[in-house]
Amino acid sequence: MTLFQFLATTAFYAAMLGILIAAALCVTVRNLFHSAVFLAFTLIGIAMLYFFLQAEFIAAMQILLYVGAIMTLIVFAVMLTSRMGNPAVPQSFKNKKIVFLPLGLVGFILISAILKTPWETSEPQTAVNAVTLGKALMNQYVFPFEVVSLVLLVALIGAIVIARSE
Amino acid sequence: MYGLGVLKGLWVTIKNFTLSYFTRKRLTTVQYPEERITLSEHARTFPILVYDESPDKLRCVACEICAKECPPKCISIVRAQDEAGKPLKQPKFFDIDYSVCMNCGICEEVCPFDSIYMDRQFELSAYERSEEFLYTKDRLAKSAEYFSKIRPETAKKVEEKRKAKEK
Amino acid sequence: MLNTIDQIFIKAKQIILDILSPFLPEWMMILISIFIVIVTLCVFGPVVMMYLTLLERKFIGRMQNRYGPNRCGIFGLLQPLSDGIKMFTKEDIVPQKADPFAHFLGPITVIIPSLLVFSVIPFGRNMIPSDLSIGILFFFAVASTSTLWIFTAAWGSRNKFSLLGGMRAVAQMVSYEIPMLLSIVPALLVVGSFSTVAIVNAQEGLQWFVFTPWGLVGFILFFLTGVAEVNRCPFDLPEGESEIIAGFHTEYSGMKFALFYMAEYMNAFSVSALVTTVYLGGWQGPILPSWLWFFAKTFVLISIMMWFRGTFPRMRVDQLMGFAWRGLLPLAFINLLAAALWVHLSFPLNDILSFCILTVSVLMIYVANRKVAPKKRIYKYAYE
Amino acid sequence: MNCPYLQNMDQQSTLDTQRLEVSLGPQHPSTHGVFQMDVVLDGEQVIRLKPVMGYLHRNHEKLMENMSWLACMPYTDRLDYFCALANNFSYALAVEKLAGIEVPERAQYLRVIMAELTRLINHIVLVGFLLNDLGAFFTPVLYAFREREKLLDLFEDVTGSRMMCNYFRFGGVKRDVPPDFILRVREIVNQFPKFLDELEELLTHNEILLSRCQNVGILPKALAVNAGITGPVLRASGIPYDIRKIDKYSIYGRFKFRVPVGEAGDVYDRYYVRILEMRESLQILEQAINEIPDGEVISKAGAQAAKMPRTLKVPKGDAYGRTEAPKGELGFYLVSDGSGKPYRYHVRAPSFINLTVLEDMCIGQKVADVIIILGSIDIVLGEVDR
Repeated sequence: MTLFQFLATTAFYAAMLGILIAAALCVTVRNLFHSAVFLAFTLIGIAMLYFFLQAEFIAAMQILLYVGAIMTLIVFAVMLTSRMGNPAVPQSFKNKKIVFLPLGLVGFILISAILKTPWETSEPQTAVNAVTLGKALMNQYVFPFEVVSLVLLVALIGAIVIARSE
Repeated sequence: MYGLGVLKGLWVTIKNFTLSYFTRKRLTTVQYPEERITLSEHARTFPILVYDESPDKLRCVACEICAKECPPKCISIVRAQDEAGKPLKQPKFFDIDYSVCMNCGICEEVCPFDSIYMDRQFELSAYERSEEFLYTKDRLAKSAEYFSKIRPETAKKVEEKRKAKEK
Repeated sequence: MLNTIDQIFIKAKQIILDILSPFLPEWMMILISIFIVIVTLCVFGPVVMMYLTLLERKFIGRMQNRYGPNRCGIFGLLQPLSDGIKMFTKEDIVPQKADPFAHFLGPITVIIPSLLVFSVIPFGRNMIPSDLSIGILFFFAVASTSTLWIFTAAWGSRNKFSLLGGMRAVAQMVSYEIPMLLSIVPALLVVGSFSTVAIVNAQEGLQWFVFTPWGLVGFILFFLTGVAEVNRCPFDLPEGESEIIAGFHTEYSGMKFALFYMAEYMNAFSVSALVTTVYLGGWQGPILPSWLWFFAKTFVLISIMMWFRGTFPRMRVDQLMGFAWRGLLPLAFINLLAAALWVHLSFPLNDILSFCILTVSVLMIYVANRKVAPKKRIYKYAYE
Repeated sequence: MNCPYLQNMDQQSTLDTQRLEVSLGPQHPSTHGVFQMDVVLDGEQVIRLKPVMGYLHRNHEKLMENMSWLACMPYTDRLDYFCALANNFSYALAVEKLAGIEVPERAQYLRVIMAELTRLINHIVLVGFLLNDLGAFFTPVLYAFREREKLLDLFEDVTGSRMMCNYFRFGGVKRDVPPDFILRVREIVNQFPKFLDELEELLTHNEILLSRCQNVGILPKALAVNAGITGPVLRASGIPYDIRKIDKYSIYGRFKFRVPVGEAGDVYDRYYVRILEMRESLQILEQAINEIPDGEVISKAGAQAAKMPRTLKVPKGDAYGRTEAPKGELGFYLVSDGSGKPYRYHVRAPSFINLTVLEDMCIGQKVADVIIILGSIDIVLGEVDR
């Protein structure tokens, strides 16, 4: 186990730990805007995981789409809904204690399922990079590709119709 | 055509850029402390008192016309008295508050005895506002040679007028 | 001889490694070589930024018939140093009502993308910090996050002007990202890979992409959208001084403001570097060493950006959006079509065909926006 | 910032974003001085705008009530500190009308030359600062300042001070001009059009400027007339009202010059009408230099009043003297009760009155437009707040 593998695995686990912390903070923090920022950090953490697994194209797409576009949307939504005046939106959450019961239950089920399934860790047959993805999209999966673009088109037109009414 | 105006604008700025290396007309900065602009004859900043021979024999006779006529009332004069209490024809105190004076030059016009004129000195910064800008008589007094150095023509005219009056 | 000058930086790094190798274990050597590259980038970034500010102030100064800074150092060369010291010593005020976490987070997260982006730019022949197979995509992925961080800074400082600036920044950067990506796609289409080194190698000798019809249109498109993406004049609405004071960085002072200032200039440098890489043949050039060519082209593009700053007034928000959606986006799509045709057909036909497609489309877009375009007026005189 | 005035907001529609109350406060980079606008914004759109003035109130009019007539003259320089000589002109005219003092020919010509040079300064500085509000990073302002320096040096040689000239006296001017004055003015008049052409080449057909300024902040004719707007702002809305042509005060009747008139009344018209006005002022200067006679520069009574201000007897009564200052009709209404001091001294400041229509022009415009509309009205706070 040369030093590099050791460094690589520790970095990998560090990234995972970072994601967990950011996700936990994103849920628990009181200020709406802070949780949006922590969500962005979790997404970037996931992109770092992809980098470590040499799936660079997916990592770049993850950052470009999630953090670049969707997070901006979420932050806009956060800004427009909460009253701009006061800093934190009050979250009323009286009885914190009883939440641990369902949480524990769900956690137990998940962990047991993870431990039981046989993860086969074989090398991926074809190196997944932009070129192979592009060919697959255009050859085998051209139909779903077109349907998705149709859905996006409908969403676009819907947005314009709503905005135009003002 | 749509984009032409934008290009002409770019042309003007780059022309100014290149020409600034060749003609002084396009590079008008005067490096102040090293180079200085020569002020003209009539440039005026703050009033000074002119004396002929010695600083304590001012031309001023303390008639207080300038104190009355000064718009912001920044001149204050106290007439001198000899021991017997008879008022003399010169000021005991004559101070101008330079921080109040707005260098309008009216005192110079109304003074019948050619004693108060506008100086050209503008670098008068000080650390303290109240005392340092209250110019007393001795700080105001400037010799006639200094006056004729900074304002040659007016000094010449004043000399002819004084000679004519003495005759 | 020429080759040694060309590879001078790689040789220097090799010399350092050779000196150190007897003393350190083998795995440490790899870390050190990576470390050298990172240190040079982190030093190179701020130094470029400092002297870009000086270049801009002197260049615009001369445009305005004045000298520009010439008091610190001989020709004002120490001016960036004194600016840096001033930024260090200035008090760092956090407004009382501001949201401390977002206010603190703003400048840090704005500077990270502008530094990360340097890692995929080929500064010279095999002088690229990390040759990713998805170079261009990595550049855009990281650059697109800065929208979010600028908005964090605007929202964190809890001030009405920075809020307006933040909203404008997000609207502008989102709507200029699409034409920017699309103006790059023709070059990728021709080269066939994302990696910046492959793009530069495809432009051998003097066959820069800018001399092809679709390349010229792509170059102009990419340069304009790059200027908008970096918030420089005439698209500098997010920090419109005259309207909303300093936009998203109104409430920042001291070192935090210096980070914003540095991020802006480093982004300007990296966008012009990318434009040179993709359309002006990166470090390809006849005689001079490769990195000299690269820096010469990048500085020409940066001085054009500064030239814009000295000349143009600012666009209004809705005109800016109109320009992006009605002007640049359709042109980008048609340019993509023209490039596809160019690749498909043989030599004489493809240039002519793509050239006339592009000219026709530019005229059509111009006619379509005729109604919006302002008209010239003639004025009457009374009391003739 | 919840200022009480804007509290009673009408009901917001469902899709509306929350209204933003911004005070483009006294400390704002482009309010040309200490001037505040409380703006209610819906996104970028302006819904309501309330100008707040008075930050630079120096009690000018009350102050003048215990100053002698001559002592008021240097204070008029400080009203609109960009064109001191234009203020002196209308104050001198008002007092001469009240006291019935004649002005010799040469002094009339010198007054017209000085007034028109001040108009040049005011208009190029305005164009420069309007472009600065539009975002052009100081380039037009510095070109304007390059030309203004030449004129200010000329003022320094003639009047003694660059901006606070205090050069006009009742019955003429304070002192005759230096011998090379006519040469220098001629050189400026020949060289100025070249500068104007270069400025126009940089600005007038610049597409960004055209699209930013056209159809923005439109001032309809009727509103302009009813609100008592005067000066280039009125002429840009299409009404050819120029006091130099109507009153023909001093010797303006002898000069042949035209008055440019816009039609849309938006920011672009106000900008371009001022550039055309500068060209007309150059025509006036041309004719004035050629026809200026020799002779005394101040009448006998005027000289005596300047030398001994106490002896100036202003009969009981009132008078209103007005001139076409670069910003509009600048009028002085003086009431004298026979003592050496004015009983009532009122200044009709054009900037103050032109400011009253700011809200009507800004409703419905964007935030960025509010700044350039304010810039295009050309206000100077010294004159607004007095």
